[in-house]
Amino acid sequence: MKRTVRVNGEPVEPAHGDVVQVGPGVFSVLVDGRVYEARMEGESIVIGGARLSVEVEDPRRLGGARRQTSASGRAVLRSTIPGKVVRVMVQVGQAVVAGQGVLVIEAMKMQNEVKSPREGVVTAVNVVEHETVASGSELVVIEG
Amino acid sequence: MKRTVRVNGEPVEPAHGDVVQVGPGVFSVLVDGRVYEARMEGESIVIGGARLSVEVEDPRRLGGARRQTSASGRAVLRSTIPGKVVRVMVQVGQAVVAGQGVLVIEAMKMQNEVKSPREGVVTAVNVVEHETVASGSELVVIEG
Amino acid sequence: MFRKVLIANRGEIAVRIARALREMEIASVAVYSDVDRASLHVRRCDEAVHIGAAPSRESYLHIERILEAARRTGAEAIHPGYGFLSENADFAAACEAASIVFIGPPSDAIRKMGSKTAARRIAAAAGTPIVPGAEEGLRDAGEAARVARECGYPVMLKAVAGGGGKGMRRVDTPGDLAMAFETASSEAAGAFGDAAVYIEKLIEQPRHIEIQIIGDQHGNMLHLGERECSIQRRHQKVLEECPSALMTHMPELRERMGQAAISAARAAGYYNAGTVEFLVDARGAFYFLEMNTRLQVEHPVTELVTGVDLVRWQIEIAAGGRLPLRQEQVRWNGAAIECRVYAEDPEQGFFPSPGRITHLTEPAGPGVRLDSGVYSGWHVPLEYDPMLAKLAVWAETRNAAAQRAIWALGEYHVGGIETNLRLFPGILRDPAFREGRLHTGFLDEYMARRLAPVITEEAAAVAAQAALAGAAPPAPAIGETRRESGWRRSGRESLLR
Amino acid sequence: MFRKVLIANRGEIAVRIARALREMEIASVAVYSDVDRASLHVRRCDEAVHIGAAPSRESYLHIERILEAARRTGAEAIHPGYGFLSENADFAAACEAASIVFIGPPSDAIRKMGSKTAARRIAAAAGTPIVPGAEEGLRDAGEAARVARECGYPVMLKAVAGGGGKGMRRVDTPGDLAMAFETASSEAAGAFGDAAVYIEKLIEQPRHIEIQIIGDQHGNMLHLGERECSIQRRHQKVLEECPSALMTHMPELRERMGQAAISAARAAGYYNAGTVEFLVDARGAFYFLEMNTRLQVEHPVTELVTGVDLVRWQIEIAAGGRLPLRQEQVRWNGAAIECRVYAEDPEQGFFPSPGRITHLTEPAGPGVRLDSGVYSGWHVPLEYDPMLAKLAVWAETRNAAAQRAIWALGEYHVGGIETNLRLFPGILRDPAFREGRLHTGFLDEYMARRLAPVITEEAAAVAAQAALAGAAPPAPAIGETRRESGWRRSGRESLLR
Repeated sequence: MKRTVRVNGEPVEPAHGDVVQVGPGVFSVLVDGRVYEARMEGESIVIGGARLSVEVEDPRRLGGARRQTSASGRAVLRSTIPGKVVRVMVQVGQAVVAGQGVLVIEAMKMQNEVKSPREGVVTAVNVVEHETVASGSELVVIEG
Repeated sequence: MKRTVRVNGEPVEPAHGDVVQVGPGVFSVLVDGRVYEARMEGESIVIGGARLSVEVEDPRRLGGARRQTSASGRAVLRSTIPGKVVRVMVQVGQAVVAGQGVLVIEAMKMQNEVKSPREGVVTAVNVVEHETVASGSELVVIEG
Repeated sequence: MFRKVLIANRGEIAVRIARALREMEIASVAVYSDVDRASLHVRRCDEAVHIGAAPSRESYLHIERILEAARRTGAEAIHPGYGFLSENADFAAACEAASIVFIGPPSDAIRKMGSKTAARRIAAAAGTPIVPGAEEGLRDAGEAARVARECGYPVMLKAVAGGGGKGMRRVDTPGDLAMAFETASSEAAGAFGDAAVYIEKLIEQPRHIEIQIIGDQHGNMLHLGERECSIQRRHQKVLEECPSALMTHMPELRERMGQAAISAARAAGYYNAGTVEFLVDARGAFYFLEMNTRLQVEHPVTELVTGVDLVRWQIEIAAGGRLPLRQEQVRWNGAAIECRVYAEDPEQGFFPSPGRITHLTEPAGPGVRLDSGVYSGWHVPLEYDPMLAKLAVWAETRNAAAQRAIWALGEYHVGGIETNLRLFPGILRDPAFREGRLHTGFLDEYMARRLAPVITEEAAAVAAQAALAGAAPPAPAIGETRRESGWRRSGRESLLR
Repeated sequence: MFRKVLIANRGEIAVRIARALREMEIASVAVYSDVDRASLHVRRCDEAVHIGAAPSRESYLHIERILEAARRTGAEAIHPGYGFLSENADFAAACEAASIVFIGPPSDAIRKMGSKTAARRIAAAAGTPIVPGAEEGLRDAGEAARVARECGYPVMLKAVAGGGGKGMRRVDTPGDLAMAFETASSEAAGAFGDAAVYIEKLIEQPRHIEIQIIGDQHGNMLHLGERECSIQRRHQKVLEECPSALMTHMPELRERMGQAAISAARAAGYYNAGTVEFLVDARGAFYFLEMNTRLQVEHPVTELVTGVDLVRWQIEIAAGGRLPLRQEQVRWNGAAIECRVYAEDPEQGFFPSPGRITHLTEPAGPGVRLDSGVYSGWHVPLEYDPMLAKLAVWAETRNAAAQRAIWALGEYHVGGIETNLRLFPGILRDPAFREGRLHTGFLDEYMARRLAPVITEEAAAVAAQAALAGAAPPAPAIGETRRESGWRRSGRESLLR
């Protein structure tokens, strides 16, 4: 079964290296004698200090979630930890650029600005200011 | 289900400590505020630098194999690695004491004397000199 | 010497102290909250006492419960670590009242140095330079001009009631002062309902450099040199070093700052370990900032360079011991750099990332020291500071230490949660860092100028191949076709044990 | 400086060298046999070349394949590590012929020092003391008496053809010599068909102490002091230290032995790192034993105490660099102890125990250096030396270092295979060890006198409880009744990832 793989949104022909699993989610890959180590971390693969978002066509393993950080499509911003929304800086329909602050969450005694991962339009704002959110809550959806 | 536990061959009333698993086969146990860490290593439990052989009545997990190193019953001496038997020092029917040399195996360029774990009588010698043995082979059985 | 010591802390520093106690053959008592039963610091102690719920005020900040744990276990002394109760004068006093030795300075010294304004006054009286200026509001532009002249330009006008930049004005020349004073005053009035502003000398691109001091109860005190702590984010230190690159240009500065730190500490009646923080300008002029009356997070860089075991010395001093060295015997060898490893995502505004550590590979080897408070399988709780570990390296030179830190970081892998580990290699390779051109604004500037890591076509292809390998259905449970696939199967099995 | 270096080795030393190369920004090339594809040294290099089957002679000892790998990858130099080809003069010469730099001494020096008798002659000619005696057979009791008088009593009579104790006789006084000579001769004749015996001065309870030397290609050479290596089993070192406790009683001995080592090395035309081994008696008399013309396994203890990065220096010297220090600039600080961690079972006659590492917890923290060649999930192959790692610690004093090693060992856990880790704490606590009363027979004596660890009733009860917990059926996949059981379930899940 030939499966398409996208790396940072672009289709990529997989290498034909010698792959060995050397730990949970850790692969040692030799390509023409060059040594690589690829670590699956959350929704990305880390290789040589760089973090790449990788989508495999097969939806069972690496689909879905991957989309969230890819360069186009639908980005769902979620809260990674429980916290309190202290400020919402966007509204539905608003255009945002990559890196633009979207809202501020307070957690672990720190205020943290959640930024848009890319350019797009806000299609949903699911929280209001002063609301307490659980880990994994959908906060804002950006499409573009 | 109340199960009998033997430690180094003696029945022991299990502690009623607070047990937390902190790794594969590793347990942190608090007994009256004292901290213990028990590690299951092969057929024993290591605790505070001491190695204890432990048998649980339940045969699914800790039976069988445990018997091999316990103070009474049947001890099966096995080769832990592939090697060559260079000398057999006992024969069937011979009485042996704990620590007595039983045979010599050569492996990884070293000659190693396999010793009886305890007192007993040799009931089987399953190898001959110069024989090559695989890992896990039954070499000698001692009962007593 | 004590027979038993309670550690009133958690995380890596509690592990650090437990190791020192083991080394000294002193029994150690951990305390733990509801969420810390399985924490590493509990596993590394001889005894452990549950002291309450997860929120710090019900456990690690609860003075009475900690004292009760000490009494119940017969601990003769308490080491507070850093954070939590370590700079709480009431706690130190409560220990003293309970005849339990507080491993740190006397409560009185904590109290004196705990107030920033009192500390400033004590330091100034002891002859330690402070940032020139007036802490009280200025009557008018005329008084402002007089104070500014005393401080020397440039100066900052700051709102007495203020914060967040409102009512702040930089003034570079006397001619600009009157206008700036009026603007700052009206801005302050508008923002805070209080027009009062004060003046402070502006230290341009200051370094944050601190001096480690340590004194015994017999009147001996020495300094162990400086730590360069300029790489900060929101006043949170991120990477620290010893020595400071500044000292290589100004070799006499260490001793001058060291003596200034000792003077300030002596004036407060200090003993045990403490740290005096300074702002230092590019010409080596230094100004007392505050004193931390406890062990510092970044103490390992001093230990690596001086060979002194600060925690051991703390305990020995608390037990009445004398300093084993005189000032002239202290030596600084090589260079050390520490990276603070946090459970936070540098790509998401350093958002905290608690959760379960599903995989952990820790660096080791020549010159690598890791002070970690976590292990594989452990859940990083969200109730406390998200620092996981401190990776410190030592090498013969600063450049070698930076290179060493880079490979050590490359070997470090924390799976399951986000960490700031990938932030450091870029800093360590940054030309301004390598040249030692540091100041407290360094990190913000670096974050703005840093480049995304280069992703080669081959790396992308390897990532694609690894993704396919990771997405492949598990290998059959029996039968190996080649060694590698057998490894994979067995690796999985072994992890199931 | 080189742009690319091949590492002709495996295991922890290959990892050590790869780290040094990373630090120096030199590309590293690993070589690996069939069973080493997943080995740590491959993972830690930039490139890797498969060189053959598992048996060393088809891979790590195969000169042509290693040179071919270097040529193919464009490596300009080869670091041989220790063992394998590191002391093979033919390999060094083949590198020289192929214009690939051998990171080590010239092939000629390896050849000279490779023959024990030639090395002895070179050392003696250079004025380095050797064990007095005659290496050739003695004609009669009369000649024996003359040689014995020259050596000084006690002496050993040894069979020229011999080994294993046959034909060996200790003689304490001249009056016993004639009788002993006859007995030894006839025993030798019976055992080996050759009656020839020779005499060697008996060094009673000798220490095995070695001196690290290092020289550049410009005629500079210095010593980095001694390593105490007396704790051995079957001539295999088990635990090494720097400094030797002997030097604390005889502070001038280090310099005398150091200069003797330098003389011997200079006489052989040596450069790069090397080690001169000596037997040393209780009065500090020392005798040249042999020279190891390579990096030593136990080099970390010297690095910890002197601050020198020996591998880095080796590479810089091979590239034509000069020694960065003069002898008088070398400093020895504190004390370091190294424990060699083997996959072997001390309770079963040190039987090797290869296999899969199912769980690995490695020690870290202040003063702890771990040079490891393994990781969790990796299979220790049975084809090679079963050394897994070296745990070295540094502390201000020898006693503190011993205490530090004890807690570090306590944190070290290798699951799935047997190791000798539990051998060390007893040695480190042994009063004779603490007093520094070491000699090459120490370990055998210790093994005979050591006590089984005390097992308290409570520990036994805890073991029983843990066994029950380990034997319990897995917790249900959903639903937590309390935090701990939730941990257990989730821990299991996370390990399944």
